Amino acid sequence: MAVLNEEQTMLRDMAREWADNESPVTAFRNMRNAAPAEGYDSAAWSEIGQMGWGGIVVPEAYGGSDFGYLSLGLVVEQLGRNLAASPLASVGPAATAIAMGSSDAAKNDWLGKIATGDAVATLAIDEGPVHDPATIATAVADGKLSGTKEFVAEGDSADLFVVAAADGLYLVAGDEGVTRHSRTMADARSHAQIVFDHAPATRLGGTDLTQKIVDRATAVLAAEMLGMAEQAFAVTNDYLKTRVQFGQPLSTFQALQHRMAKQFTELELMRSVVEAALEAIDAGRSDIDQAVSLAKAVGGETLKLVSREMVQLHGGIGMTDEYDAGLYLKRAAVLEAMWGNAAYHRERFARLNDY
Amino acid sequence: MAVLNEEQTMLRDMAREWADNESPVTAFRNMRNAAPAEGYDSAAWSEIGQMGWGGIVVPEAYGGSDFGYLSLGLVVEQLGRNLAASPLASVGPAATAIAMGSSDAAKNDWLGKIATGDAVATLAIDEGPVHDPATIATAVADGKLSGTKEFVAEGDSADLFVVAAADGLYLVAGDEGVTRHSRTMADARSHAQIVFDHAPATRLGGTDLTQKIVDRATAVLAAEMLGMAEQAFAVTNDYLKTRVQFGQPLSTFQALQHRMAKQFTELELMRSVVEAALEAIDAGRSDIDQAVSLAKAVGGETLKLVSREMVQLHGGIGMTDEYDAGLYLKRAAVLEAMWGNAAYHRERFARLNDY
Amino acid sequence: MATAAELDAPTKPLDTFRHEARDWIEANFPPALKHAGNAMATIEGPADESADETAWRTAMGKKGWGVPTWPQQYGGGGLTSAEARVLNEELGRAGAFNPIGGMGVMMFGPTLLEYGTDAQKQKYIPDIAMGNVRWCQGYSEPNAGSDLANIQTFAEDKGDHYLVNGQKTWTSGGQWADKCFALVRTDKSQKHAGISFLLIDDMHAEGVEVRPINLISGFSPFCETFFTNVKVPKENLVGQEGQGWTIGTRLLQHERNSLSGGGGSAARMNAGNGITALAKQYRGADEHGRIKDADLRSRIIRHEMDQRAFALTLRRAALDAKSNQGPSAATSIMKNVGARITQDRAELGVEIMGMNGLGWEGEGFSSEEINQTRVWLWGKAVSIYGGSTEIQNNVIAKRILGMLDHQ
Amino acid sequence: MATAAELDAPTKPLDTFRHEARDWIEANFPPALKHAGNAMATIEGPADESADETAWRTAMGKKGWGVPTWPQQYGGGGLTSAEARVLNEELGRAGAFNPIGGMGVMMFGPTLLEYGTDAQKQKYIPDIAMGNVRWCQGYSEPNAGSDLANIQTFAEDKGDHYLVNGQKTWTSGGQWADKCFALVRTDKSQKHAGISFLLIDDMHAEGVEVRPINLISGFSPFCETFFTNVKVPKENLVGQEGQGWTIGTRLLQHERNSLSGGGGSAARMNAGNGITALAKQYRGADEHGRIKDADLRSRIIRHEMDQRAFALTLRRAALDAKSNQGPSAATSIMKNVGARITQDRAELGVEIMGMNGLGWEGEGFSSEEINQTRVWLWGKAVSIYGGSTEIQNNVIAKRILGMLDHQ
Repeated sequence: MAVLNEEQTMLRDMAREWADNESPVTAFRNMRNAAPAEGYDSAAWSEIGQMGWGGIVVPEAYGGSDFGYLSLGLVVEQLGRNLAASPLASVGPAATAIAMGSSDAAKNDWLGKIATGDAVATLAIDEGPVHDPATIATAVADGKLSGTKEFVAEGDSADLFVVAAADGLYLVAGDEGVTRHSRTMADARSHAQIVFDHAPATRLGGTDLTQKIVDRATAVLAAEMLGMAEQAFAVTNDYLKTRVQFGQPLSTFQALQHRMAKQFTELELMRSVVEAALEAIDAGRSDIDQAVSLAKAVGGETLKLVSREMVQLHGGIGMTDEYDAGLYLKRAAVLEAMWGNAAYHRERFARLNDY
Repeated sequence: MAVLNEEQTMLRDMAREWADNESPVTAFRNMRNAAPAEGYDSAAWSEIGQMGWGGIVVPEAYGGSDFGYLSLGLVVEQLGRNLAASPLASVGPAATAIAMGSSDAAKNDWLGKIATGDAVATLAIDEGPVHDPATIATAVADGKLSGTKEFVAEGDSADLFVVAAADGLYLVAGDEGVTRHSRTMADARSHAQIVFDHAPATRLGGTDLTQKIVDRATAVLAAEMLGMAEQAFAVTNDYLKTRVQFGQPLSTFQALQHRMAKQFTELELMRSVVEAALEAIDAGRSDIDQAVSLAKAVGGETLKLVSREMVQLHGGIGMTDEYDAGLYLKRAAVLEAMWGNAAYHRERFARLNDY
Repeated sequence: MATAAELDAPTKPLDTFRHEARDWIEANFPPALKHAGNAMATIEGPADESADETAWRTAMGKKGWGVPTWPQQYGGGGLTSAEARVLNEELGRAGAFNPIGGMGVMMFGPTLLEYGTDAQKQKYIPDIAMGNVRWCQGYSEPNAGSDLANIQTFAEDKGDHYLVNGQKTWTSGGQWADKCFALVRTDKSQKHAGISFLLIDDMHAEGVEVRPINLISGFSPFCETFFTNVKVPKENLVGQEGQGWTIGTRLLQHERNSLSGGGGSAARMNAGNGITALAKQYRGADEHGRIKDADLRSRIIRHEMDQRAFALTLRRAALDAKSNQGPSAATSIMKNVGARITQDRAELGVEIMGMNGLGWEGEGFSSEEINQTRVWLWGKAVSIYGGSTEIQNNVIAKRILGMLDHQ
Repeated sequence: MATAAELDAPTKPLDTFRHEARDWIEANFPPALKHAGNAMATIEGPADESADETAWRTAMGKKGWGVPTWPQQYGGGGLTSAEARVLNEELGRAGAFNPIGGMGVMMFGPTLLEYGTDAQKQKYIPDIAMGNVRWCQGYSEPNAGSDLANIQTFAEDKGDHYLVNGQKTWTSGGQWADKCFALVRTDKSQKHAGISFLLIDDMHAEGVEVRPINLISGFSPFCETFFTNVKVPKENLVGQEGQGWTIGTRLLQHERNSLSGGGGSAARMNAGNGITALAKQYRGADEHGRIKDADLRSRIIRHEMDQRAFALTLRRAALDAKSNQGPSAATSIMKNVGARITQDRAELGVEIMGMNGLGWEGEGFSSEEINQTRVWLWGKAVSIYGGSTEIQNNVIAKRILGMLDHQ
């Protein structure tokens, strides 16, 4: 655990308590089964808005608390533990895009609403099934943006899109020139295709801003992955203590003990790299890119390990939809693919370090 | 175990018996401590010669038995089990180079002596610390060969060298123009630097022959590695059964049991790929190159696993020179580096398969 | 695994048989079915059978060639293994397939032929040979998974019949099955020796309730099965009371062999450049034609080599079995290596396709992509069922270390 | 691990202390030793000490700054942890080093300060503080490795003294040691409670025989030590009879912390592009300046990231310890991760250098190459000593699963 200040400790504890009481995994199941058009738990989102988490990275001048990314990560980690279906991980970086952006109008129009949860903002970056910021074709001419974005988280219902074009980052608000195509994915969350056809767009900044925002989104995603890995491990750990085979709890079998020890070891390393990425952002360090790639790559491999072991160590029931293992497995795979998988970030890290 | 004919079964059983009775690991230790200039066990080599193993891949017309590479591999595997310090793995492929080569004089002069063990032939291919047949600079002009070869197995005492030049394979016999520089390596075997300076050379064939011979040498090396891996595993297995800690044999600890099961699993795969490479050579298949790269890469990783686990699972005494674990570890590392390591052969396999 | 029968001399010259088989297939195989799959052999439940399919199944059934090496007196083909191989080659040559499969053929039939009475064989085998009846397996229970001998389903002795009560789980195809072979407890005072092997004739009888289990892949090929006061006549006991563990584990050998065969077919299915082509299609190739992502490529290479090593090991084990060297040590590793390769391949497939490899249903994804998601998820079961990877490792360890701290 | 003392207020303003330390170092540190290593701190045995080295050790010893936080009454520096950090920074700034180390400083001293009598501290601590005496550790025995509590070396009660008989092994630096702290058995009827912590004053006394163990790396830093009727006065018992296991495991915590520190220093040593540069030097770079062998490169990247993650974890644990959050959960993983990184790095180094990375001695190899071979082999010990990887995994499992099937 990073060393937290008082605000951060309170925020984390509050988020953990809220997630455990108000947003357990059953809440995700209910959302999945109800399959609302927006693809998230809107009642929970409204509570999140009231608690002000939408404004954790919004400047105080615009109604936010400006606690920073470590704080946002702590909250998203707690939500990730229970697979809470919330747009928070998208909203935060999108808000930062507006806050760091060059449009005062955008700040005035949107940051306040985002901070209170009254507007859902998201990022529309990728144009294919694999993260590849180097091949963006979306273009803007005369203030109108055109292009097709794939797998836009919360795209089914977002009020405003922070969109990557070839020459930088733009804000598209409202439905003019925007067509949404829903996608049903393994994690039962919203990942829509968004077609922009001469949608009115406000410029926020250049491609450097795009990269900054994607790095922030990746770090927050890594925090969600950390929460998931933690909880997947904890659930498996508890299961091994209670499941009896051959007359003894599975937890007494040394081969399984050592596999749990291995996972625990990797989890500790994962916590370090994820927290370091969030802290690097808050500190405005020059190596945020490296810290983020380290977090996504190392964290991604750890979540992969832990979520696969969760299924295997649960045995047959781990294969049933009734148990939670499959839910963690599916969400883990989707997050692994988002914003570049482990291999992508290993390569990026290597290039940044001239390996 | 490949399906063997009667001759092969007899040969294997005889080699196993000989190695266990006449060439146990203590024989290698004695050789290492005595450090003879030739770097192998010359008394044992003389017995090997009398048994005719030098002629296993020598055509019958020249006094060999022409049993083929599976047979040679079976024998070398048995020698490898006990780390027998014998030049056989070098002699066989060198004999094939002469037998496949274009010089009848070379065949008449040398194959008979090789078959009886009266001449030690070896390969001089690499010119640096890493196997790289594409960068050979050794050149021949007017029947005189010049170039420096590194890490020539049995180079300290070999009677004749099968030498790779840029334009193909040559035979250099005798000491004219040949200077030997001994190298003391971790495995305590002979790996000399040989400087050829206008040494009289007989042409055997082009670079295609070079590749054929290196593939054969690699397959035989893989057989030695198989024998080593088998025995390293068996010794560890026996140790776990006898070593008591916490009041019970180590073999009863499930975490160790599963690690042994993992090694056993990899060993079975290793046996398959090594035997398949030897069989491919005997069958004259068109994909010998692939089969050999598969054997060296998969086998190399397995021997690496088994030899490292041998040290770890022996605990402290595995670190002592008194126990055999270190001997297997050191020889394994040298063989891993010879004729291309696992990464080299993975890449070669991939290119051959257009991955 | 080849059996000793494979070394038997064929009853007639193989060439003669080959021609006979070829002619018969040509006369009977409906051309419309050429290169179609065999719906019945899959675990996914029955597709509606077309008229052609019915005709083909009936023809093969009557001929006995769905179970070619089983005795003719019970409706089998009475062929030698060599002839059966020839038959299989000829089916392949004609683009045909064996329409008769399932658990009756793969597991229950061979076991009953070994342990059943003549009356039992007469009663059950011909229907299996005709492909008329689907069997399911009543083995696992909620508290008897890896520890199978812990089953509690009780068959109470009521004189001329047993009264069966209990819960089974992982009943493969239970919702489609007609009959069930089950392990039941006839003696509560002994663990292994209290188990018997019992046949439930009607899965639709009163007291039998079947609930499909929804899996993470979205499929439901397995069921929970509840037996409440189900009457089973005593003649449905196979072997003696208390012999169930012996018979039941013998049946598991047939299962494991068919799973290794599954591994083999996986190895064949996966052969070639499938995953490499997929990687180049989705992720591009570099200027030398290599898979562009070097990190991904290095893992694909290892996977392909692992698979090649596995295929060679299957071949080696088959050759060992055919020669007089006895069962190969390699057979003990097949299940785990097959599972690892299947799962690695699915993981690579998902990784290559990126977000497209995680589509669940509906628009935006090709059927291959949806299939990739489902196969990946379903594949997580192969290291769990039929003896988990952990249990297989225990078995291997017992073999090599000669002892275990349990079992 | 930081202790509560780290949070103590310094006795004087740190800036004042910093200037005092800087001035003293400038006045006392022999410039010829600038950036030299500390021979005494290594396990490889003593080098001959130069006059400058003796002068520096004596100066630091008299000042008490070799053990800066130990009490002044026993020859320590009496500094707060904050001051000790400043001292360390100033030593680094001047290119100097702490010349006083070894097992007395790292393990025995802290333990004796905690459990010893005042007389024992007066007798032993000042010599450790001066760097005058080398201690070795008499713990492991041939049949008590991972199962340390199984030690059999017996200290028989002879009234005013013990008579010690038995065999120790892995006695680090036994051939160079003056004294030995040992676990001995004073009661054969109890396992843990029969163990006592005893000090052997003279490793050169009659009845003490020390045989160096030749390791696979060619080094002999450890010994077998035989005690035959060695008389040890009763005042050399630390704590009570039977308290040896408690005291001994406390000492192991100091060892483990110093090994984690070793991990930390390994992380620092390994930082930067060392292995990458080595790979480019030996194996070349491609046209984009990347390590040419893509397969090797992908493994180097993973290793470098693993190491980075470890360094961040060490930092996190240190920060946790300094704050009021208590010891971090992360400390339990340090030993294993440190060992894995050290060994992976050595394996990569050997692989990169090819045959040159396996030179043993003599011509044809640079000293870096010979060193690579030796470091690789020696490094195999780091997952064995100080609690093997397997024992550490048991400890972690006990922590997370709350039970174990042994220990």
